[in-house]
Amino acid sequence: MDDIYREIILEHYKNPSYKGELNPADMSFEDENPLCGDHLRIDLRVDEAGTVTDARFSGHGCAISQASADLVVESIIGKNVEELKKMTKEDVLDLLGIEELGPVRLKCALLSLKVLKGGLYGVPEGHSEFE
Amino acid sequence: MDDIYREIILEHYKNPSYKGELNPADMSFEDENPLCGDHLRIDLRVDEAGTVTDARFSGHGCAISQASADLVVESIIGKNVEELKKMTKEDVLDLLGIEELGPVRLKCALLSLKVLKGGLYGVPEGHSEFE
Amino acid sequence: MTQLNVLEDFPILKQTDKNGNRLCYLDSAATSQKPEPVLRAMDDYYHTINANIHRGIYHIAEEATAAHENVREKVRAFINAGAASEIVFTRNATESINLVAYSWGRQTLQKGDVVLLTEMEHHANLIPWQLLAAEKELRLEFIPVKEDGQLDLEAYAGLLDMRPKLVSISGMSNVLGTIPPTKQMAADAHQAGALFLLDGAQMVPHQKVDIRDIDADFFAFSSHKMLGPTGIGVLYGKQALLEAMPPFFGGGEMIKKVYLRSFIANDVPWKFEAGTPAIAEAIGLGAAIDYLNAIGMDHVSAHEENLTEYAIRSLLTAPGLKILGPLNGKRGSAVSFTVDYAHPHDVAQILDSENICVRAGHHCAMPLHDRFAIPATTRASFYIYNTRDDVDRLLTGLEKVHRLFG
Amino acid sequence: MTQLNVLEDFPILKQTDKNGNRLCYLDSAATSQKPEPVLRAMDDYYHTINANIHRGIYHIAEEATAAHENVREKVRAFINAGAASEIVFTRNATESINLVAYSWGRQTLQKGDVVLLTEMEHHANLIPWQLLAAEKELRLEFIPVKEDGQLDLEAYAGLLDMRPKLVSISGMSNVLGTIPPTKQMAADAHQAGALFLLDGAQMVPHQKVDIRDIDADFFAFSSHKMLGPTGIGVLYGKQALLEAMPPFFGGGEMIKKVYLRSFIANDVPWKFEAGTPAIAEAIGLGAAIDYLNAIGMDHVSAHEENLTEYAIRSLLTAPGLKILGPLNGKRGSAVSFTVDYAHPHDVAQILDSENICVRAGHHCAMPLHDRFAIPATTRASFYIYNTRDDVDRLLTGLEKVHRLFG
Ligand SMILES: Cc1ncc(COP(=O)(O)O)c(C=O)c1O
Ligand SMILES: Cc1ncc(COP(=O)(O)O)c(C=O)c1O
Repeated sequence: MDDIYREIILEHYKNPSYKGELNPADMSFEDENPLCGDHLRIDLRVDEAGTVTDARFSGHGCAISQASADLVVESIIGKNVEELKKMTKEDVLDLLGIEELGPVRLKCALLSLKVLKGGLYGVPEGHSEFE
Repeated sequence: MDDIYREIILEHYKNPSYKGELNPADMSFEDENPLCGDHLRIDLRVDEAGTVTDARFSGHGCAISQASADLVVESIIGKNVEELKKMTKEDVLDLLGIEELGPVRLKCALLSLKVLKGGLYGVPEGHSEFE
Repeated sequence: MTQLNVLEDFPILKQTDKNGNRLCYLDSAATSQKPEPVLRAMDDYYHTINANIHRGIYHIAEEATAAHENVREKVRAFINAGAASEIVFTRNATESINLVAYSWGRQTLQKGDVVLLTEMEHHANLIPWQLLAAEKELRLEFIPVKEDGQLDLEAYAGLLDMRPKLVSISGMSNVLGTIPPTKQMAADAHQAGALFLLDGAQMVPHQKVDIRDIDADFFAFSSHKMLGPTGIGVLYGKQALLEAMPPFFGGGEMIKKVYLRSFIANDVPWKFEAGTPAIAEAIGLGAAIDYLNAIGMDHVSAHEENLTEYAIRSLLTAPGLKILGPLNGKRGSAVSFTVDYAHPHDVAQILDSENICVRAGHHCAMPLHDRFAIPATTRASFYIYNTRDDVDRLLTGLEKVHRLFG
Repeated sequence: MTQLNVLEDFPILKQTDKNGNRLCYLDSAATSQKPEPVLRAMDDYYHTINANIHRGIYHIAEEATAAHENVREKVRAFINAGAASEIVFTRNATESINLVAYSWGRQTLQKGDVVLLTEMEHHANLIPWQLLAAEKELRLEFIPVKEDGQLDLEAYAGLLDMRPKLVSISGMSNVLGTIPPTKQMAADAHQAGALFLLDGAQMVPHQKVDIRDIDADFFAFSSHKMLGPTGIGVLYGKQALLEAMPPFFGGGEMIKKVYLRSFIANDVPWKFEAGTPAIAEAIGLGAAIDYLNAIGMDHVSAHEENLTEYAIRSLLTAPGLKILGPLNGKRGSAVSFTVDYAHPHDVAQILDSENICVRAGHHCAMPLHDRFAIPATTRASFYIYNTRDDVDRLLTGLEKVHRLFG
């Protein structure tokens, strides 16, 4: 199972290129993986045509989620927001170069996608809050 | 298991000697076996000294509970009410001539004792009613 | 031939008593026996991948999680629900109905609202509404049961004029064997603005269920009556309803995020599954579904119909015997009866002396017995492992009862 | 020698992965493995006396009923409760606590009442009170956890001045291993006029419990953490309390008498056990208690203390590793830690590649992790089948993590 810690993942985890915040940002989305408390935020700058001109991620998490965030953010710069909505789980796994992943770690890998999609589509249903 | 249907039980079931009601009675107790809906009532006449001068049972139930009621009622006539309180499960099984009985049928056999004791001591706890 | 032959898978049924009589188990409406593949599946689970689920990263925890969630999908397919997320695991059918009463009922129902049940409900589909009615001052109304054991559907039409908020009925009476026209009744309920809860405890084991075709809003059943283990049941609820309902039990798994004084609930179905689930039992339920699917639910029904028809025909030849519920037509395989010379307890006890297991009592349906003005009945109920031989033994046993008490 | 040797009874622990590494199971705080006698007991039950209980007259139903009720007595003796009727079977510890919240809590607690918990509670002993607090406008207050993982007992004394109606705490933290002075805390709670609920999910598997000596009013635990099957748990409640509480689930078994619009509740404990219970699971729990008794709970504790002491000593030699909770003194065998070079998820994943099972995450105690300002920990937890060899393997595994991430 440790073959999932490929060079690419360890590299992007240890030396991320897009970790940081954009201030100001045109769009900021955040979410977490409640399984482990990992928190991820993605800031986007988007031009009038809807193209992502810059992006950064911040927060904390495991190697998989952090590397995934770095790779996803890298991949979306230059794309149109509408394109982002079409991004799939497979796209992210391709970026990571991983073929199989247990269900828990899949959530780590896909946290960046969840943040992005959650932000673009609005909060999913079922988020009732109690206090 | 059908050796519990001894002659004595079949006889007291088919031809009970004390089935009926006392009108008026000095004391009337009733209860049921919720497992089968069997219902038993025992009427007593008691003199000033507290001696049971007459008794009858009514209601419906299986052979065991009916025979038990007939035998129990027979046995208490002439006894003092205080003595009745001391009557035990073993006393009833002795009357029936049964040594072993499954838990469900034991409830049948002891329904008459339960009616008697419940009446003499008041309704046991736990009888909350909802509507 | 509609007769199944599965005895090999049920070694318990080969047990003999001291007189050499094989165990004749006629109490499947209370709980079914379990075939070997179901027991093996649970044993295998404990021997190979036993681990707590959902949060584990190590491989056996992942496998256990996958196996558990895979059963959700099996259940979905088995009753043709729309999505696995509509399948909530509970302890039993009773808990499933209580969950609806506590979560949906307490949120939705208000003083004076009508909940419409039937006179033949199992206590599991009666007491939860009595408890809620006491709390919320609801009105409980009842579709009458006719002398022949069928629901009075004309009365139903009239009762719907009261605009009940919920119609909650059993899909098959565990006493009478009655099978109401659930699809039509659900449509009528919806027409009148009510939700429709179907108690499927006696349906799912015995017939093919297409819950989307019936269009019930909630559906409850137990594993232990359908060849599966004790300790697990199912609540099906339409996705939108489940999502709108408040959580019921609080604890692990049903949350996304927890602070000291507030929390964010998890998505359905996990929102309703607090704490460590009945994992091995889910695996067992999955194996039971596989087993039933391998036979085919159509064959299960055909086998039972054939046997029930034979049983009723045979029983009606016994002296002083009266069957409650429908004598013919589509009906379930629970056959309750009285004999005019002996109490059901005595009947069951004598039958037991012949190693024949029947149930005697009110079968958790006291009001129904009141309705028929009898304190108790004797019930024989059949499943895939029963044969005509079992029916013949029942009849011989009843002759013995007659000899002793008649 | 305080080291037990029971591996023979746990064949799952002999499984090896593709590299020949034996399964090193260090996640017993989540769920324990099950010894053969427990699995055999359930299998035997299904193979010989499987039947629904309580109402059956035939012999296997009587035997099943007796076996089931016999386990109630075993549980009573195991925790030294006063009477078997104080033992209510539930699905798990979570349900046990929810039962108290719904039945006792909704009846008793009123707007403004204080419920006192701790910062280290498992979600199972937190969310039920949050739900109730939302409904009844209660105040939740929390005994702080000190930096060393111990409860702040001075703060407790102060919080009792608020006259809470209930103090509800865990007898052993599933994250920190902390064991609070429950007996003293119960006495203090009573002194202040509060009831005392003890979450025993992590106590009962690991130490001798005398619930009458502790004098808790309610006590909750799960079978699956104490060598027993999933699907069953226990609520202990003092007789008078249980009797005064309203029923919770409605259905079969919990009634004495039922009419269409009202019912008379059964006696305790059955009043709280609606529907078909987890019968086989109760049998399994009984076998687990027999198994633990045969070893002796004193030996169980001694084995674990010895191992935990060794584990903590070993772990503290690992670079960048920090243990949460008490480092010495009486503490439980759950050891949670962080390493400063890797996320718990990655730690667990790498360990899994060595066939070592540890848990990573918040362990259903998010607020506690907030308290220590860390999102997650890695937890190793021990039970009777673990040995020093397991600890050594954990350490070797952590070295690998360090090589990759350090
Ligand atoms: C302290 C504590 N309380 C309660 C629970 C809940 O147990 P269950 O999930 O079996 O209901 C756990 C289990 O993780 C626990 O550790
Ligand atoms: C019609 C019906 N509903 C509900 C139930 C309750 O099932 P359980 O006891 O498994 O919750 C039964 C079982 O007897 C039943 O026959």
